[in-house]
Amino acid sequence: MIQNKLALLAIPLLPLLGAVLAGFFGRALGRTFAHSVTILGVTGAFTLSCFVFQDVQAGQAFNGAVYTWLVTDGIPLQVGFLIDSLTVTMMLVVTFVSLMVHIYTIGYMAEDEGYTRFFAYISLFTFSMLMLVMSNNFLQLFFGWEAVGLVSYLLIGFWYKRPTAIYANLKAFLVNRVGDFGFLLGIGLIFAYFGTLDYGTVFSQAAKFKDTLIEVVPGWHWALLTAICICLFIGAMGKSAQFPLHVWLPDSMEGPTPISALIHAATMVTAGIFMVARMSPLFEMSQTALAFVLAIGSITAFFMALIAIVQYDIKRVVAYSTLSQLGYMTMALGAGAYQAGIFHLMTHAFFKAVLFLGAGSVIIAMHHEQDMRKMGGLRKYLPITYFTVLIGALANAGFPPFAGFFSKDSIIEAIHMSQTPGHIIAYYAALAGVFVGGLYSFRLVFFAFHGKERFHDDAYGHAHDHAHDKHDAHDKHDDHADHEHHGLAPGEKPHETPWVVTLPLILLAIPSVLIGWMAIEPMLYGNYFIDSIVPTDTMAMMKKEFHGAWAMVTHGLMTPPFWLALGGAATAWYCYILKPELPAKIRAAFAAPVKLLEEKYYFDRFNDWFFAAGARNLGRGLWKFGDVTIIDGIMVNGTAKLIGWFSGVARKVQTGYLYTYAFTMIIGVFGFLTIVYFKLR
Amino acid sequence: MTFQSIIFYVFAAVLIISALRVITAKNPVHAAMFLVLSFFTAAALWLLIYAEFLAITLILVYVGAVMVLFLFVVMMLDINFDKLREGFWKHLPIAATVAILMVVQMALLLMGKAINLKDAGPIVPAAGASNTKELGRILYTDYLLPFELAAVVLLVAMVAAIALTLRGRKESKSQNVGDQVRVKAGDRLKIVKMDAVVDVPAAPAPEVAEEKKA
Amino acid sequence: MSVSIPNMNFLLAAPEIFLLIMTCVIMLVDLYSSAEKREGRLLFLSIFTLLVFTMRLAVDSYYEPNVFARYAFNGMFVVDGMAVILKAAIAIAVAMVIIYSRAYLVARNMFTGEFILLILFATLGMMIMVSANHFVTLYLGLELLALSSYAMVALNRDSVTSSEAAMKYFILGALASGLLLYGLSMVYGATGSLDVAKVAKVIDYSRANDPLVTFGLVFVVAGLAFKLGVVPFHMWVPDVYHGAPTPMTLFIGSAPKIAAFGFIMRILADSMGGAVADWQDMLVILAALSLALGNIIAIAQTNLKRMLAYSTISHMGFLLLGILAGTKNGYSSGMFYIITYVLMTLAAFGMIMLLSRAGFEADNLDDFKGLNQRSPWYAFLMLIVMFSMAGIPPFLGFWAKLAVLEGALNAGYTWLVVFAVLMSVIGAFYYLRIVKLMYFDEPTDNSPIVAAAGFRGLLATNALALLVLGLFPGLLMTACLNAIQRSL
Amino acid sequence: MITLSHYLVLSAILFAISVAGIFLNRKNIIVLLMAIELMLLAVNMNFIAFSQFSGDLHGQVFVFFILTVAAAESAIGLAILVVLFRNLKTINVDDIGTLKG
Amino acid sequence: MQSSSITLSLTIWVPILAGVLTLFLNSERQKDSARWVALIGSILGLAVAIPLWTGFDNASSAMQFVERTSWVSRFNINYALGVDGISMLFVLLNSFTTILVVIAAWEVIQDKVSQYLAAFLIMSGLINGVFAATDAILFYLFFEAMLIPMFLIIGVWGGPRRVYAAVKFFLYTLLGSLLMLAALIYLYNVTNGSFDISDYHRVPLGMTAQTLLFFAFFASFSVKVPMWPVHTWLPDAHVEAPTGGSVILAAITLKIGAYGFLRFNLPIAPDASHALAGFMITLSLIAVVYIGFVALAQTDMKKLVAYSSISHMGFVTLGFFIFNAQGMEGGLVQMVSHGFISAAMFLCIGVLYDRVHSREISAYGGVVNTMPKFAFFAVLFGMANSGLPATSGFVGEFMVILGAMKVNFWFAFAAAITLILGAAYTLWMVKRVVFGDIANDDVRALKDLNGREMLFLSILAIAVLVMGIWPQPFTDVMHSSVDALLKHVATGKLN
Repeated sequence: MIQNKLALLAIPLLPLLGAVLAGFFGRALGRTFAHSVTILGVTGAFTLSCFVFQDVQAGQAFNGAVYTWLVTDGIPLQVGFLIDSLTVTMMLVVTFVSLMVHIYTIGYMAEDEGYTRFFAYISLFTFSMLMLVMSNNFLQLFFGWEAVGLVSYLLIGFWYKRPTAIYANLKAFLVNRVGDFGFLLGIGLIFAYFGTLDYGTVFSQAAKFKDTLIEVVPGWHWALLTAICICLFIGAMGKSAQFPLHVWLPDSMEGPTPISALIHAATMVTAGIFMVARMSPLFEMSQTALAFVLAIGSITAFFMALIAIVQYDIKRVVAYSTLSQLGYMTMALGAGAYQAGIFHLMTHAFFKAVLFLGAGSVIIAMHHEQDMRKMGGLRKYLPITYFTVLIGALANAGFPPFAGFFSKDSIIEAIHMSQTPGHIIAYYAALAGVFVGGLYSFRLVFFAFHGKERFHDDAYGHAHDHAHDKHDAHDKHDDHADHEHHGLAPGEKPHETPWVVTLPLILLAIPSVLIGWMAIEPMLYGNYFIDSIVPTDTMAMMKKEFHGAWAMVTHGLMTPPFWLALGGAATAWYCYILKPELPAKIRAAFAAPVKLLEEKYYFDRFNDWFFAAGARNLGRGLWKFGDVTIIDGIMVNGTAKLIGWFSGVARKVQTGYLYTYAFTMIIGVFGFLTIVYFKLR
Repeated sequence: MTFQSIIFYVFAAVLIISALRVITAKNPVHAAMFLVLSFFTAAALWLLIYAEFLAITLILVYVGAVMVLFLFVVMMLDINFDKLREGFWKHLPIAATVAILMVVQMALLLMGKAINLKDAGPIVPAAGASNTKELGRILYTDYLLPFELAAVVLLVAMVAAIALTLRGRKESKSQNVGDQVRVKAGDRLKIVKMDAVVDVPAAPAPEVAEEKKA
Repeated sequence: MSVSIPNMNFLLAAPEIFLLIMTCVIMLVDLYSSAEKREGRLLFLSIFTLLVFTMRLAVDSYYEPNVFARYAFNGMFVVDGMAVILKAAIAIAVAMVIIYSRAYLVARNMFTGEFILLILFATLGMMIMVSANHFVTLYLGLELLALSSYAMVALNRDSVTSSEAAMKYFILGALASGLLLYGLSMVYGATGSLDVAKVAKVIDYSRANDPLVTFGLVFVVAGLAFKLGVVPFHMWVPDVYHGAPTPMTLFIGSAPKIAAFGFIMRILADSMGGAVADWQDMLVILAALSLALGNIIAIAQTNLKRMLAYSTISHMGFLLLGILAGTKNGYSSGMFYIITYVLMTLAAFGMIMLLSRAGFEADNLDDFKGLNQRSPWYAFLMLIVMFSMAGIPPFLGFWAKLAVLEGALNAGYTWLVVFAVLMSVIGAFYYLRIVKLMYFDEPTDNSPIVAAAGFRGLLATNALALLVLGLFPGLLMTACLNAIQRSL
Repeated sequence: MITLSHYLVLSAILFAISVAGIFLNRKNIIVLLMAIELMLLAVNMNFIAFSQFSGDLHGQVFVFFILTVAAAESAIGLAILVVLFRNLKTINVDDIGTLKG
Repeated sequence: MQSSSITLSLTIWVPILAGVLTLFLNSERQKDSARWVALIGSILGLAVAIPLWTGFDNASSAMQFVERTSWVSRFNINYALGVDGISMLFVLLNSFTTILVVIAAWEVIQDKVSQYLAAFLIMSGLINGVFAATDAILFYLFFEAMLIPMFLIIGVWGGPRRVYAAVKFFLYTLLGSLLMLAALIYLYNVTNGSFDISDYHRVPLGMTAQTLLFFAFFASFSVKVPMWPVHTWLPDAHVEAPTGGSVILAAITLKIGAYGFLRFNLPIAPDASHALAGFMITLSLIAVVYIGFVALAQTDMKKLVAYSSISHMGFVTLGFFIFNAQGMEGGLVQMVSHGFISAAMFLCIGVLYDRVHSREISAYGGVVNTMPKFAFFAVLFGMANSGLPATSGFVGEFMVILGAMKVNFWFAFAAAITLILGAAYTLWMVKRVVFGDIANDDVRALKDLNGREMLFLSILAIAVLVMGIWPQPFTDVMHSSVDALLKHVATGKLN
């Protein structure tokens, strides 16, 4: 199977085919056609991935080119596949979550005009993501990298009539482009020094360049690999929404919920994590780069978690949670525990998909109302949703024995054990994050599903939007032309959502519970990733300390993370169940910090002011002053005017009077005589 | 200083003064008269170096024909001479400066070291040699082409002068030889059949045509 | 007394003799023709004369293609390759002038015998100028042309502007003649001869170490510069072009430039080629000034004739670039340039006359507005002419510029070439303006364009020749080169 | 002894005077014409001087032709002057300035 | 050299003859015949150019399809044609684009149809001549003659400020090219009378001469490219030109400037090129970054795309002057790709302009609601313009950045900024025009693409994607010629 190039090729191409068919003919051939063909494609890809997984388990691997993209200077740049355990893990996660999302979409988007378009997009996304993870070279990696960005762009802006959506998608694309900018520079550095873009060759030569220095700024030498790794990581920061390039992710919730689950939680945003893990042979050569990674991860994990506490939009809470979890993954990478990072990536894919799809389910039930202040007590109306979301929350907060526990705890332990500079600070940041994680996860659960039923309250009416951020999801109400109304009609009660919605929830909840148990042993302590991720000291120590899932659980109950998570959950219970009036008081008491959090540390404001407006103003200035005034005004038209003016003056010499003419002639002769005089002297 | 030198200087002085008067005279008639004087002195100066024929020609052609023509025109045109002198003094400094500079420059060049003119006297013609005859011999042999061309030039001058100034068409009744020769009997008398008299306003066209011709 | 008659070799001058005889015949025919027949006869006879003249030249050079200079009238008259080509060009140009002018003059009752006579006398003068081998002959040829031209400009006797132009032209022309003669007298004094060949020999032997020649050259060059109309001896050009009736402008702007070129060749190259170092600097100054002023002042013009006058000045600056090289290549480039220039000028003025009608002069730039809508064909022809003048390939004007620039660069005047190039960008502006008016603007005058078939055919041939010759410039270029190489 | 230089300088002076005349009499065309005649006189003086001081007659022949042409020139010049006068009723150069720029 | 092929002559003269023929169909009722003649002419033009692709020998760096006839013997000028790996693609690109322009004009141009089409066909032939000429004067002739039809196209069928734009375009270009003419004449003298470009490549030249020549050619080509700071004619010309004019301007004529650098500057003055590489790179990077910012501030769609063109062409010159294979080939690929993309962008804008008669971004909004097909293309080409992988826009930029990185980190850094800026200005425009709710009645009344528009946009979309997905066929033809050129430049002329 794995050696069959065509079969491998089919894995990404099936979804692509589905996308093309659904995209170009969906309108003509109808909705059923669109969703069938895409689901068929993704199912095919998933099935094939399973076969490939078997082969990989059997110890086979594949690394080969499909075709030569171009040859430059004798160096071929190819499109090809590298199939090993890391790849196949990602393939499974991607195709599985994607398949779930496809199915879920049938229900979620049932009323939407852009139904077929949506299927085309998500299938296209699956194709792009598969190309990304299956790549065996940087070129194709970059292709996939940008292609998922494109689809993300298209999907965030799916409801193109909403100003907020098209604002958010542009922002997402541009912020990602900033990351890609660094990424491309990293690729450029690799090409410049290694002379190839092929993973295998690059990794095998990495040691050769360990001590190479480059002079980035005159007089300031950098280790080449550090520069490469940091550049590449900047790419990861963009894609995986790491501080300070995280700003696009919360806004991306403008997209339909399945997208939030698929792209902005489970798969695309983890591309950065995957990439760094993939590049582990390079990153391992640079402590500086790892420290950088660790620092960024810590910042993201802790500070983004804080924001989640103050959010009311149910999707935003999950979004900030995602940011925080991505921070954990990044920290794992920085700590040299790539396996742990990937492990968390996988568990997170499932439980975050559950959370998002659950949130989506709530939103459907609430008729596209996303404000948690208008929910409450949904438990009895949406039992299945409640149950799955609860599982997701438990996993997210890291309670044993849910999947999130294993992966998160491993990460925290790995940070503790790593030798990366700054790992102690990171460790405490991670611990603090755990508490906050427990708090926001259960805040969501209690706020939305427990307590008083607020869906007919007018206390938080439509007018109560977040004036501080006009791009928040709240004021989309009036622009939401796809639906007749928001929220429930008076007297209407929420209903559980149809099976196409709940089935994926259940199917995703199962791995959210189990995958940790199952996978921790081979992935972390076994040799599962032996062919794809270099062994590191951190992992070696981890292996020595822990043996098996059960040991992990027992150990976990003794360590701070568990208790911190529990503390977070308890705080949430206290604030939202026991004393529902307390949060408002706290908010009032700590107005300034809350404001800071509500404003997301003023990043959006700053970016809008400095980068967006700044660039526009700079552009206008350069244009009006540089082009219009200096170049055109003074140089071009100025010259023309000067000549015109001179022409007007010079023609006055032609007075029309005979004596002037004669005079001129005589002066001419006189001038010549003078020349001759000096010549002959 | 030889006698010839004295004569030269005297005539040269007269020539220069009269030339100056030509350009400074208030009345063009006076200017013309001074020009005549200039020609006479120039002719004398030419005689001094044995260029007899041209000296005579200068008098005959220039004084006899050209200057008379000048005077004729001056008299014919009704000119307000005072107005023409306006600004004379204003321009004098510039003109004088330029002229003097020019003279100085030319003199410096001509008498400078660079231009080394052989300072021999004029070649005295052999006894019995006739300047006129010699000129004539060359003129009618070597210079046949220029001679003919000179004739053409004079013809052109004639044609041009007549074409420009002759305007006899309207006022004077002159014969048209060509028409007279070509005329046929039918042209002399034409019998025209006429309709009854109708009061038609005079067509303006002929008048326009007349004006055109004028 | 025996007078030895030198070999006159009249037959060599047969074309000129024929021209003179025919001119006299026309004078008589004019006198004895009735008003209605006069026009046709004059036209026929004059064209016939010029064509026969050209044919005779062609036949002559066909039978004796490789003969170098041949002399007649005791060495006063020379027929060489350059003379033959220039004469043919002059004859053709004059014939074209007559054909272009006919309708215009007829409409204004000016197509008279005097016009034809003066034009033919002037032609004779031009022939003499390019064929003369003696200062006297040169001078007489020049004056024959000049006097006829003065008279022609004034021929529209009732026009204030044309008589004013004639007066200016005359005074300045006389002044220029005086300067030229003064210079020639110095050259005569230095070399002791008036014969072009002998002067050349003396100058070649003494290697121009006679400063008197240098001194005289100042005046000679001034006189020649006036004939070409280069700065600062150019002041007459715009006024005469503007003031004279359009056919006269056409005439003055075309054939006499060829004659002036021949004249300059005879004096500067033929006789004083040895003193090239002495006149080269002066030509450089003249060229640079002409290029600058001609192009710059042309921008400000609103009258097309006047604009073309300034354009002429700049063209003459270009011409000098070829001449000042002082090499045979340079001279041949100059020759090519002048022929090209005349072809372009003829077409440009042809267009003006095409658009003019009785009582209406199309000599303002605005008269060309929207020509493309009135007649795409004529607009296209004018477009060719304008781009050719601007020196844009593939039109003939480009090759002319290329040739003279090559000459100047070869002589080491790189800065001058760069300067010329910059100035021609300025020049392109006002040519473009005409194209702009024709193509981009709406017409203000929608009267139909009518012209006789002959006129239309000639105009089209003339303008298209600029394109066709531009695509195949080799023949004319080689002819010029051969002519110059055989002549000097 | 009279030398060639004498004549040349004399003619140079005449030449300069005629140039000055052109400047001075900017309004009077007739005098302008006369100034040009003076210039021709200077030229002729040169030719004759050169001719006689070197014993070559050709220069004098040239003078002969110059005289002829000058006569023709004057005729035409005066004819134009007459035409102009008829049109303008003046020979004031200041009035002859419709063509300019 | 034996003249055995007439392919190149055909590519030049077939369109010109078709153009002349079209010119004669100028009456009102012959409009349709004019269109068909022009279409057939342009298709024939591409058809006769096909052998260039099929018969091209990738392994050879020499001129192929050589033709040579003596033309002006006085100056030893030959009618000499030939293409190598550097120029061949552009002949094809030009012949291809001409067809699109003819189709695009089909219903849009109603005024002076025959003249419009004839101008394009004639220009197409002339442009092929520019790329095919191996004689300097022949090159110059085509180079200049091309200005005439373009001048008329802008001036006659252009927008309100067309006169200013046309004249500016013409004079700007003329100024540069005349200096080149002076340089050519100088070289003619140096080589003892040859206008053969390959002779210029061989003739030894001192550093001063090389520098002066470099600047002379630079004057000509930098204007054409256009490079900062002589770029200001381009936005004006683009904005005022009719759609077809903008397409040809952006897609083809800009390439001529860049091509000139490869054909003249680098091989004739290799040492000066090396010495001045820093200068050229600086200008290129300024073009990329500065113009990127300027594009961001535009409110006129055409102007925005025009500035974007300048910025993209900055990549091309950057690629040429870093002297490695990636850079040079990347530059060439970028040229071809930009030919497709800019053509597509201008055609898209043309589609809108034909309906609403405004190029202001603010006049639109929510076009996707009424024109979904159009929106698809707009987004696709917008993405291509911002260099998304798998579109042709990526290939060249990628290669140039790779090449630049080999030389200096910061060159690559500055160049890569376009990744952000390019996306910012393009997508921001797309956002404001295409997305959002229907902004006004004009937009509400919009009709989606008709078949003709679908046709040309689809063709371009396919071209953009094919080149992005598999650029190898495009680069394979270049290798030999680029390698030979790089070797020549590396050797230099000084010793």
